[in-house]
Amino acid sequence: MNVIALLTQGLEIIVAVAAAPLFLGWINQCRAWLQNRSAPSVLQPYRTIQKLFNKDAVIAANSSALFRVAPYIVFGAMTLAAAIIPSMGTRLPFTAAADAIALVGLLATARVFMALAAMDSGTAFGTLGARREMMVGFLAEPALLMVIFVASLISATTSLPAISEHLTTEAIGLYPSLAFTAVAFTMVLLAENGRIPIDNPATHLELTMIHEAMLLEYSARHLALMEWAAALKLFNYACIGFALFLPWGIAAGAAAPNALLLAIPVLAVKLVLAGSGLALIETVSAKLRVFRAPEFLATAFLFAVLGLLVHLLLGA
Amino acid sequence: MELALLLALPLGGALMLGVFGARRLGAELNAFFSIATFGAACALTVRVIAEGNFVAAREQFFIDPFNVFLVDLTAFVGCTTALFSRPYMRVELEHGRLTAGRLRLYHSMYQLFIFTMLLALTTNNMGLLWVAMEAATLSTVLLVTLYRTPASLEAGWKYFILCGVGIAQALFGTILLYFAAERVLGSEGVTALLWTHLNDVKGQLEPTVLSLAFVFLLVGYGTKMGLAPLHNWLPDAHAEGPTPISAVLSGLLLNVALYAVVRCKILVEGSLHSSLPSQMLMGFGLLSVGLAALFLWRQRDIKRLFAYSSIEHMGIISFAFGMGGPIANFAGLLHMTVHSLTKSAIFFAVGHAAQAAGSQIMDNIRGLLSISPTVGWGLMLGTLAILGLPPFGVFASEFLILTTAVKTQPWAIPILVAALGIAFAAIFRRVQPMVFGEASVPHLAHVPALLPVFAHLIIVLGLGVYIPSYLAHWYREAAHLIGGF
Amino acid sequence: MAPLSWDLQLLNVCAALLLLLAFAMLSQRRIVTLVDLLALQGAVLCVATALVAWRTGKSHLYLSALLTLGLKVLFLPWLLRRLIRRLDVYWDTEPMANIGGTMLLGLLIVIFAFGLAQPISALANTSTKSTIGIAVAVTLLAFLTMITRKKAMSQIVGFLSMENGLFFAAMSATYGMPMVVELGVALDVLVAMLVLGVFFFQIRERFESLDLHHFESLKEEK
Amino acid sequence: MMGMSSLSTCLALLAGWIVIGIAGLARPMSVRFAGRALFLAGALCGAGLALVSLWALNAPPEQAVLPIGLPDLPFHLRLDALSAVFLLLLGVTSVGTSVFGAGYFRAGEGTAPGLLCLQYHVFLASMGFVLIANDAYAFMFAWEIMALASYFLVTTQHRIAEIRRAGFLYLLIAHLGALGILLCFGVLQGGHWEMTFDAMRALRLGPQWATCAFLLAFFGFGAKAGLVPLHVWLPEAHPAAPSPVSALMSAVMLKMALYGILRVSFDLIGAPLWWWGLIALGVGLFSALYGVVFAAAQTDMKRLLAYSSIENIGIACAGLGLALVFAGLGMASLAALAVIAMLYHCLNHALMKSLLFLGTGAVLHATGQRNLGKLGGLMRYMPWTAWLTLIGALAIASLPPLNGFVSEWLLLQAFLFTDQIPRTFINMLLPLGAAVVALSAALAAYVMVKFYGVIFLGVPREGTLVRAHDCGRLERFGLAWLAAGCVLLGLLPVQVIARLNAAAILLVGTGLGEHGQRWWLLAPLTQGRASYGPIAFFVGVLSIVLLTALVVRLFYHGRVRFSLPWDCGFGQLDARMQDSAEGFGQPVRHVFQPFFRIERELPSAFDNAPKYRVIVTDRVWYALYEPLVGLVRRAANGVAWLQQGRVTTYLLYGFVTLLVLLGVVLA
Repeated sequence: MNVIALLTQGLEIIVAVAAAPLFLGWINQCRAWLQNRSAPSVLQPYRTIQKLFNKDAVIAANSSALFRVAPYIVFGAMTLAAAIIPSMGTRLPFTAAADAIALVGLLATARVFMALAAMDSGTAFGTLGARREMMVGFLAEPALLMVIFVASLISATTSLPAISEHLTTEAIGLYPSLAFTAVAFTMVLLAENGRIPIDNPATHLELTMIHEAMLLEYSARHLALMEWAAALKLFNYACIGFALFLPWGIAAGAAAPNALLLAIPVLAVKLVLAGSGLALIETVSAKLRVFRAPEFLATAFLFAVLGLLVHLLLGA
Repeated sequence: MELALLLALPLGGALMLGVFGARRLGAELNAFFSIATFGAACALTVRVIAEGNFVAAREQFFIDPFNVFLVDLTAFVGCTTALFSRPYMRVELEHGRLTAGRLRLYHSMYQLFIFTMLLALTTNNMGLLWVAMEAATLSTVLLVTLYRTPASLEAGWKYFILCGVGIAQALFGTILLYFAAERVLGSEGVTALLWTHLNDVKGQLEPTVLSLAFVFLLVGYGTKMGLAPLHNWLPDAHAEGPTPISAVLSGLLLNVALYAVVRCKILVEGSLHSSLPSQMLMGFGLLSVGLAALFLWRQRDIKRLFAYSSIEHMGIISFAFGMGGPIANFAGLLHMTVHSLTKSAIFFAVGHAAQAAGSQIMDNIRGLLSISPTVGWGLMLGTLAILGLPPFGVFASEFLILTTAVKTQPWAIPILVAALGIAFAAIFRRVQPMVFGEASVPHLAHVPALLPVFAHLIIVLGLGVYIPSYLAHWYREAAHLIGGF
Repeated sequence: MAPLSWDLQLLNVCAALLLLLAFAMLSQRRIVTLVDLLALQGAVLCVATALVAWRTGKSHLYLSALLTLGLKVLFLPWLLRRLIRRLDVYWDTEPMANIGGTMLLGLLIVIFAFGLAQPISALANTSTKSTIGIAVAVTLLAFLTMITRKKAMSQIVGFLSMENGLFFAAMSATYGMPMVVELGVALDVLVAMLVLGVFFFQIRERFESLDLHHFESLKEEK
Repeated sequence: MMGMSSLSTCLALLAGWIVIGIAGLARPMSVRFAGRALFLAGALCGAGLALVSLWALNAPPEQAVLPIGLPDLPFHLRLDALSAVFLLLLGVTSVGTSVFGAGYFRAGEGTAPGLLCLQYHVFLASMGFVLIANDAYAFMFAWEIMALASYFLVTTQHRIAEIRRAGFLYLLIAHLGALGILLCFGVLQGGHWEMTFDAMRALRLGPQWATCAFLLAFFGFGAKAGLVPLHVWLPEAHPAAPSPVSALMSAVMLKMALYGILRVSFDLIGAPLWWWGLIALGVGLFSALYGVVFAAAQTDMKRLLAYSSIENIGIACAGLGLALVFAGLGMASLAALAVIAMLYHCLNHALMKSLLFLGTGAVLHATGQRNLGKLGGLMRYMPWTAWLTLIGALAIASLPPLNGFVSEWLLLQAFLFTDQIPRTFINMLLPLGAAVVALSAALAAYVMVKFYGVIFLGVPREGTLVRAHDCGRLERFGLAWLAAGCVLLGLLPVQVIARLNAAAILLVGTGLGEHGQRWWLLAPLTQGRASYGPIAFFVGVLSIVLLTALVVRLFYHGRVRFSLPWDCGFGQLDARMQDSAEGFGQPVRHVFQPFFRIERELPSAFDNAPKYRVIVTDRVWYALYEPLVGLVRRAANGVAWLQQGRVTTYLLYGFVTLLVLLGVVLA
């Protein structure tokens, strides 16, 4: 593995960790615009995180060590995920060690720890949040896996960089199967990141909240890490989306540094577009009752499987 | 010589006990004679191993691989049963269910019964075989009614009538056999009913007559053997008689009847050159297995339960002999051995359990393990053995039978398997709560005589793991003799 | 065809009588009469045996004739009558529903029996082969008698007449079994009756009558 | 090794187990002798067995004949790679359970310690014999002994009626299954009654008979493996047994069934037909989903684990089915991949499930509670148990970098190749299987969060729980041993697969090639296609976590205050406000409604003592078993009228039988 590969790898991680809050901020701003609110600054998430880091941590007395370890694990998992997903270059030495399936596993690990930590707080809200999170998870995860399967069937590999390389270098053909899976993926993305219509990151209404309910007992740096991890998660999902559905513009193969430099603005553009699109979806759609969430996700799962079948049927 | 001793001892015992049986030492005498008989049987066996088959007393008696091990079995189980009945009957006496006089009757009839069975096994004369079988019935009728309870009288009556009539059919069958035989062997010599001679000339015997004869013989001895639908006397007689008698009836008498049937089958099949007798045996076998399994499901009296299980196993064995061939016959013979050992062991254990509980209704017997581990484990292990679980020998024979049947008689497999499954469920769901769980039974007043139980079980276990070479040799020879299609 | 010699005719008459008696038993209600009929049957059997013995000059048949006389004509009926008196079932009768039907059934059985005996008598080389069918018929009719009876005593009578039938069959098919067997059979019958005597008294201790409806308690309760 | 062949060594060790067991009878009542010393000795035997089988894995097959058995059929023994894999599984797991058991068994619990020791070690030995048996009689013999020994272990607490019922159901279904296997061998012997496995290997059956044999075997072994719908005994029997025994039954005994299917379908029948695989696949996937969904609804921790066993067996069976499909279509290398995935999953499940069962055992001893609704917050009172169990929970939720993930990864890889199957319909169908596998894996995570969270996390739901004590040294060792196994299997897949390859070669003729894979990087196919490096992965996560922690510690103050959790100003927050087990299972019950048979008791609005009760039961029982029993009962009542006690009727039977037979003969 050469220097550039290492460079790419490092760059990916750093960009992800650094830009994740920004992406979140951008989405919030778009939402505010679309809802005719005066928007908070794009940098608001950074400020929140910074503020949280300076506070004293208050920890539920009856919680165990797991409760305090969890944020680091979650954050670590998300960062590692960022290292796996080819957002700018495909020469990522680390991806040999972890393919797409491992990525899904990694996300699952983060989820499980989050849920366990939430249960550890021993409050009604914590357990409620954990339960709902896992409910979303057990439907979203297979859907995501199916989405990835379609891509990996098309490109006969499960390593993400190889997939997106294959998709870029192929003559740009239309994959009807990918259309289905794109829809599925979008739904999964919304669900997994606690966006409307599944969850509303902006409220703490116990009837509806999932992600927030799990974080209720967290404060200060733990909360900061959790928030940051959430932002990273969203960012990662976006990058997965790009890698699978709009891989063009990333530095494919053993590309020269300038290709890599070119890839950064491309990624930025993609993110901007994706963020505004996301905000749009969230604005036009209404929050679902929690009991409806399974149906929503089942639909996503169905779409993914449909995509798979379509691929096997049309061989495309 | 040994043979004479073998027959003389129990007969003498019967007469002697008829006189002294009531005395305190009646039980000891009984045990003594039984042990002596067993000794004679052992001596006989030694001789057979040394010299092989032989005939005696102007060919009226003979020993071949098919009956030698049955003789041993009969003598052995007779011996252990006598040992078991010693304390058992004493307790019955103390409970006032018996009088000294009846005890005398019991002892002498017991010896007579053993004598008749040994006679039936060793005689070469089909007529004498019949006589002995009838005598066996007669000697046990009064044992079945020993308690003089209404139920026991009823059971005895049914036993007497059904077996009497059945045996009468067998007599007619024997007459037909003689009729067919004398046309070949001539009536002047008394050889015409000697099995060995018949076996030599079986090819020339008149087929139609023999097939008719076989029907009568099968129905006759089949009744005694408890083949469905002729089995109806069996559960009553087993349930109402004293336990040692249930043990020998189920463990030995059925075997002897089966032995008679098979002897006839050999002749008839030899003359018919068709598989008709085999098919009849298989049909009866399957019918018995199936019906017995269903009856097992609804039993509440423990001795009836195991009586039906005997019917089931007789069915299995006759199915095996019906299939014929070296493996199936081998399995059938093995099954005869292990079944009689296991079943008598079970009846011993059951006897103690019922004696302790003062009832034969299974719902009244609970938690034996906690009142007497030996009785509890005896019953549990015996049951598992009879249900065909390793390491016991029944497993071996059922293994052989089933694996052979799959290829030779696939049509029978569903019935067989269903029946085995139902029987397993039916028996085990009853036995488990009797052995396990909280005790409902007062502690045993006396020390149970469980040496016989475990002696039997150990032998059965041994046969499951290793079959001695000469026994295997007898089985093979006998299997060859029985032949079949 | 040549007319049969008188002794054969007599033998056939005996056979016919046996069959007649079997039917009589089948239809007879009174127990005492049944016993008489049994004795009569024994007597006819004895005569028939003697005839065959005289005809074939087989000495052991004389012996078995004597045996029959002693056992089936004299001893057993005496024993039964004595039992009847002791158990005072003298006036017992069988509550038998339509005798006509039973007789008809008996008729069918006779036909079946003759059909059954056909192949046997075809092979037999005895001069009495024609009577085999009758012997079989008597046996089966006795069986039927037992089936239709509700009293212990009359069932026993049926049992004994079955024994007679078998004896007759043995004689007419093969001039009787080997002596040792004959003796054994006779012994068994004798012992059976003795056992039965004991047995009846045991029953008597428990039940007020020898009616078989007492004997229906051991069954599969619904 | 040391002049002794590995087969004879293995035999000696199994005999050693039996001897140890019998030694237990010497002082049946002494916990210290029978319960402690002998179990430790048994653990040593187990370790020895593991070593021997490791050795035997890459050694050529060995054969032997014992002088006992049937006269024409003495016990034939054979130790080949396949048996070695499962012997390894047996040995390694038994070390954990035996050491744990040495600390676990207490006096005065049902069966006397000595007897328990006998049953336990006979159970272990019989499983070993099942694996090395090389003829039908020896196999069935060991097989039934295994069932019997485990039955007695299940009914240790035989004074409890439910446990007796569970034991009965277990033994009955086991016996029926055994009959199926017996018949299967009857088919395989091909008419000349050659019952040695060698003869069966040599014999080639026609497709009908072969199919017949496979179906019989699948039924028979499926009954033991607890595949739906033959699973009903499993959730009853496993919880009933003492925890080390539950661990062995779930972890090892169920695998014996899978071993049997492998042995029969690949080795003895020889040429499997591809569509058998579809049956196995379908049943396996259904069992997987069914098991995990029911696990999510359980409220008894051991029942939950039992259902999770059904799930895992289902997944393994699906892998087996996939292997059959590939092998039947002659795609040997893919078949090898599926087989290895399946074997790997067997190993994994053995370790993690026994770990979890032992964990529940420790909890059971500390609290006397099996009901999840009365547990909680144990992490602070029994940290050892909690942290070690956590490893098992994460592993069984198939999370990287632990072992559960590796087998799932391999299985999914195998599924991804189904598009190469020449039959369009099939390769349309199979990817759905991948979907089901993914779904059940995700649900497994759900179940494990429920299991772990409700038992160990949060606030104790009962006041007594604060007195819970952590488990003793021996128990800790047992747990740690198995946990270490989970971690190692998770981190060193390359080495493990290198061992498993021998078995794959034995079964499907070829193993997994080494496509540029290094000691740390698993690349079962071409590396470009798929690769997984758990160590790197683990190091990656770890380093980032540590780095983050370091940064946080360096740049920010570590001030921490402890206080009660926020109660929304309600002020009366108590432990009962946490999710109960029922509550946590609710979403799954909601989504998979049709699977369940639910009885609910909802309180009315005016109850002053409101009570909510929900009972979830198995549909299969009511749909399949009760009708069956009813049928038998009806038949039994039907035949009852044959016996009305009237002697004349019985005479009539005889008469009619006679006439009929005569008619048959004359006709």
